[in-house]
Amino acid sequence: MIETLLGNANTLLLLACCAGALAGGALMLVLRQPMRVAMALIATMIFLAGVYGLLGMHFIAAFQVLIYVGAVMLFMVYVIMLLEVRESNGARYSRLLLPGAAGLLVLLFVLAASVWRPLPSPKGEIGDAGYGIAAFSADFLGEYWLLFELTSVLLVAAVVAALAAIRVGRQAAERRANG
Amino acid sequence: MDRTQLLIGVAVALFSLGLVGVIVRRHVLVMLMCMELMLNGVNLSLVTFAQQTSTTVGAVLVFLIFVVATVEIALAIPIVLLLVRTKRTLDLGAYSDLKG
Amino acid sequence: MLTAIVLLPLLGFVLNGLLATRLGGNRVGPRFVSVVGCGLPIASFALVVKALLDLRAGGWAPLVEIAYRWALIGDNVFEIAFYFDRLSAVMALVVTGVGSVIHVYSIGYMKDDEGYGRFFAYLNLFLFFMLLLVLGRSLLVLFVGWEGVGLASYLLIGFWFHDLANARAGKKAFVTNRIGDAGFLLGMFVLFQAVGTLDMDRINAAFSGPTLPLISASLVGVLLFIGATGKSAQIPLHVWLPDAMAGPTPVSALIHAATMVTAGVYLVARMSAVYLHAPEASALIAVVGVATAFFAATIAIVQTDIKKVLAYSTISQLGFMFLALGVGAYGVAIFHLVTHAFFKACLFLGAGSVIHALGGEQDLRRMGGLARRIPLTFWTFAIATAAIAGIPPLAGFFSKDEILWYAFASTRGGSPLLWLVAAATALMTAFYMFRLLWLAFFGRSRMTHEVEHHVHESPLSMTGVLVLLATLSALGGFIAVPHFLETQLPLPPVDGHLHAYETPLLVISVVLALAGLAAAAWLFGGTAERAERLRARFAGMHRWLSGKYFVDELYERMLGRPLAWISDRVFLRFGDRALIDGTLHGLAAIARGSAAVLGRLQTGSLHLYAGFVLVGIVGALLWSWRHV
Amino acid sequence: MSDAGVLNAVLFLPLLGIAAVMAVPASNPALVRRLALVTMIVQFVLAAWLYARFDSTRAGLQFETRLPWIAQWGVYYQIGLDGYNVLLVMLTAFLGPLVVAGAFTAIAKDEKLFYAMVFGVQFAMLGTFVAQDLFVFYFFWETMLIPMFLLIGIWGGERRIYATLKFVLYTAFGSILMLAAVIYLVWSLQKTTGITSFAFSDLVKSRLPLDAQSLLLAAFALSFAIKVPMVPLHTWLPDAHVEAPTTGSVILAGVMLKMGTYGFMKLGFPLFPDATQLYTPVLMALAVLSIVYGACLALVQDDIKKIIAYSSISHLGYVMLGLLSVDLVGIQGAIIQMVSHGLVAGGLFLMVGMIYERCHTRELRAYGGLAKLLPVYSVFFMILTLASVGLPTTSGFTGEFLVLLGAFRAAWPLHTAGNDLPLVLAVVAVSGVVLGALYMLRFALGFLYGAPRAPHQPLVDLGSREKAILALIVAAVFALGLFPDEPMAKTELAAKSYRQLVTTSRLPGGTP
Repeated sequence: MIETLLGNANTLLLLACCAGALAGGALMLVLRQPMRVAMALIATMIFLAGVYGLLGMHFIAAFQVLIYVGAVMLFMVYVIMLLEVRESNGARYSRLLLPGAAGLLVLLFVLAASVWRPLPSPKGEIGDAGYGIAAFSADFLGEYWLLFELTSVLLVAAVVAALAAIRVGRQAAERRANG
Repeated sequence: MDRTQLLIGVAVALFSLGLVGVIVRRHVLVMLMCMELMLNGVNLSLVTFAQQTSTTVGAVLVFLIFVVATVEIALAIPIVLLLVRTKRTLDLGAYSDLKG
Repeated sequence: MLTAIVLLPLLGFVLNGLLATRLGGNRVGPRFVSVVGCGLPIASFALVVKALLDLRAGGWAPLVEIAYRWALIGDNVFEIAFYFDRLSAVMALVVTGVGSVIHVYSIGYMKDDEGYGRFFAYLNLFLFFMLLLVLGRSLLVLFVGWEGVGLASYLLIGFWFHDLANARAGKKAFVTNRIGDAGFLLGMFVLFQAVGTLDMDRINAAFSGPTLPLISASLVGVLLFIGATGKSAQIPLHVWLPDAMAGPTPVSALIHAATMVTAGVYLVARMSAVYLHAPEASALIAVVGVATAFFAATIAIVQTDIKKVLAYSTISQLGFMFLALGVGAYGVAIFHLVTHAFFKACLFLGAGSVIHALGGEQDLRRMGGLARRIPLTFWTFAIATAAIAGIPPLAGFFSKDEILWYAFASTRGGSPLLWLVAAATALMTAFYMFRLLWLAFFGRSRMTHEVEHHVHESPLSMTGVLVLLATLSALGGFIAVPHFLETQLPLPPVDGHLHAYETPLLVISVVLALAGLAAAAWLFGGTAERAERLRARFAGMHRWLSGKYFVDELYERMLGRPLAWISDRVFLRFGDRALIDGTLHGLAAIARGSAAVLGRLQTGSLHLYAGFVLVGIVGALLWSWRHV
Repeated sequence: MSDAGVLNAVLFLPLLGIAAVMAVPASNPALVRRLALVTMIVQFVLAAWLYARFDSTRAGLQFETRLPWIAQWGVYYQIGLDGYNVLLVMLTAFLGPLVVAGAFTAIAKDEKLFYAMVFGVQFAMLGTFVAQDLFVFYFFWETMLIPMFLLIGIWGGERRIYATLKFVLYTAFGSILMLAAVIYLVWSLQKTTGITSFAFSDLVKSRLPLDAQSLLLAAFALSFAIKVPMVPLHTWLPDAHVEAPTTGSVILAGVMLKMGTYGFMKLGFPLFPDATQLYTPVLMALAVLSIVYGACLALVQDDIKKIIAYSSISHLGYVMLGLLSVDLVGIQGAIIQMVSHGLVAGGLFLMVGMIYERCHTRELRAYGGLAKLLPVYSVFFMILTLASVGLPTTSGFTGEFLVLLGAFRAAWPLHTAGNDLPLVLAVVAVSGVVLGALYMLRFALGFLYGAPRAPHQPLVDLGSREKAILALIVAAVFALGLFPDEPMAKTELAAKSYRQLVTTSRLPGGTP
């Protein structure tokens, strides 16, 4: 089966991206500094974006980069920088390190085993998406418009909640200040 | 092994890594990022199936997950800030106020 | 018109109750109270007379007056209707007549009592219910009156409620009556089941008709008699009447001597058609009656409270009436009821006058020698005493003698034995009544000094009534009540060969009465040291008698305490608290415990929770292997 | 406005009241009170108008409203008046203003919420009565709990939390079972007849095998018997009454307890006639047990509220007895007894509240000779006590007399047929008359008579507001005692239909 893979450069690329993503994920567990962890995560995401692209889901790849890397991780990094100064380097791992590691092995084994069971064979070739952004957005705004609206509601709620949280924090701070 | 299995394998691997990360790391932000990693794993699996069966549902879900992830962070960060303000540490081992 | 008779006293109750009590803020003075309180009963007395005349004009055909329909359920009709025939006429005359004069008497007796208005309101209320009782056509109406007079007596016994003992006596009376009423209710139910109506004329018709209802008349009779024992203080429910003397004396005269306590007699006489078919029930009535008469008389001999003596004599006389009913001489029973109403009312009011004169003193041991001080009271009291003792030609003599005769000779259960006990009772009656007379009015005064010097004759409103009643108890015997009622309540047949005994028996009863008089005079004349010696001789017996055979104590032991014990220990502590609530609290505790155990898992460590997630995923997947 | 409209107005007026009360600024409690009272009075007037218009010669529903609610489940918003509920609706509407007026001085803490809650209970109770669709019925039945929970939990006494939890857990437990039974019932109806409907009129067409009927009856009966309450499911009542504020007690005793008996009469027994026939001896025994048990317990209580609470258990035992003696007289008596108990117990609780406002204790021992201290109060108290004892001319007598007569009429034929149990039970029930006198007069004795004794002297006697409240109740008590014919005429047809439903078997395969 190696031959079949070697037959195709795309496949190699795909493999590479997957490997990269996995490597990033693994690194996240071992690196001490949050900033570096963040970098590893970003790497992972970009690799995944690559995977999506190779699968032909270009728009999702784009979103991946834009939203995740662009928005979320940026925010994260910013916060890390904000907080890092007062963060004294505590212990890296929780008491559950060894159980966690063991759990990881068990989980991987179980998951792999369950993945290994035969799956329906793929349709079409690598690189050709079943559909493009057009079809996607048509469906998204047609069939799933309600979900779309709900997401907006969710976002609004999130903003409100964030504001509320901040306010609570400020009040708490004042109360502490007043003693 | 065919491609789908490979991708799903990667997906579950990422998911597991993220989960274990949440378990073993103490740093709040790191844990948050590990959760992101889990989400990415899920995304990958969704995309894979969506592409394989060439239906839009998976893609839509992925999109929704993006939104959820954003929201999650947007909420998590202020909370983290509050925690830090009260406990002056990012070490989650120090937080066990919800002990039953 | 019958409705008016009944409603007039109610009007008095409403007026006095609203205007002359603290409920209405005492808007009117005692004059208004007296006028309303006495005027309306007298008015209804006049109406009763009028009704009687109408009755005669109508050839003694019963007058029926339907007030309104109380309820119509399916085809069962419950009507509020009034029924006026010879029997109701006699009863109504007694009730309104004696009632009215006692109202008048109360004007003087209660003059300076703070609850003057309340008293008259209650008296009128009582009169209302009593008239409902005697004029009601259906057992339902009768029962309404029945319970109502119970209420009135409850209120009046506890009239001076600041002393808890009085209120307790009232409660005792009410509850004891209720026991009887339970039996009464059952009797009504059985009758309704059998006859399909509660109208007493219909019931009597059904029982005197050719085809009897498919029901045991004796069952009905006994059940109704249970009600009668409660109201008329017969064994075993006689215990309330002596305590009822806690009420003001006019109340004792009106309710607990003349009218209410005779309701049971009226009931049995009214349902005579049923009892004619219930020989067992009648026998029971006769036995209970004579027994009550006897034992009450024995107790009366040793009582030292003037009202208690009269109370037990009342029970005893009621026993005589029931004896008459038991042997089927219903008319005679009513006759004795009437005469008894006269002389017993006179006696009670005389006693009231004595108490009034002595400023509340009721103990015979602290009286004596009153004859000269309050002559009018004395003479009236003496006449009434002679009447109840059965001295000819006074009222009591006639009625009691007829009772004795029928107890001996009636073919409906009369027997020499009954006569014997009754005669003995008659002897005792004469004895204890004259003992009372001697202790109170003769001999040297045993009064304390300050009581002594303000002894005074009662005002005219009281003495006038006394004179009137004394006259009635003197001449009342010449009213031929049994004859008047004979068409409605025929006297029991007497088999011929017994007629020979009639005159001897009559002589004997006169002798007995005089013997009682003599014995009392001999024992208590002068300084009653003979009585003292007698008492010393029979100390044990005296303890039993003065202890009233300890029936109250017995009931308390047998009923009161067990009930309280069961309610408190078994039902409340064990049943409610231990058993039911205990179970519930146990369940609650289990829930709480398990919650505590599960709560341990909530360590608050996020890592651990994530670990649970991991375990969960693994478990789920493994499960899926097996099942998907 | 059509009559049906008026009925809806009566039902939803309380919600309007909630809105009105909530709109008023909390700074103006006087206005809140006035608004509440006015709303209640309007409601009563409307209800009285309907009562007057109610045609006693017509069987079945009147003033009916039927609108689809959840059509695909066959759930309809269906309400209406019939002989079953007309008197109870009247009672509820009658007690409403009195309850509100009675709370004026008693409630100090956030009155807006309080009156809102009272309206809430009123709404739910009326809804339960007028509902003609099982879904609607259950909806209101459950809604009732919430405001009651708050009434006891917020304005109650010291142990209010315990009491309110006990109350809610008991009732909720019953309701869950009832819900299961409801679902099964509707499902089986759909399965057998093909009709998907919650309407009572359809449900009584259902045909069920005996075992299913028994289980369903058990579920319904448990839920209703807890509300009644029947021994041994009664222990929530004393605690709830003692801890509840006066208003709560009045609502509870006045109306809410009738929910249970009403449920039995409207649903429990008619829906499952065969099971009812089968278990009548057991239920009847429980009813008589309640009569005696409640009376005995009332005999040994020192807390005046508890005395009345246990007396309620005893009195509702009579109602159950009347319903179970499937005899016309007994049924009518039961209905009257429901109303009578609502008036009498409600009135007594109001009076307890009045004395509690003055003296702040419920210990019977702390009182004595009130007849001297509070003459007017004592008069009213005496009247209500006697009504509770069941003295003739009061409503209590009408109820008890007819119930006992009915029970006896039902028992006698069985006795002649050789089955003595019902007769024995009837006789025992008659003994309750004596016990009733015993405990109520013990109460009155310690309370009114003897040497004047009360904490917080001097006491002021009833004010005009309180006099008015009690006068109304007493008037109703006497009206029902002296002239029960007219109200009973309104319920006669319902009683007949109840008897007919309970006595006709509905096993599968029987002739319809």
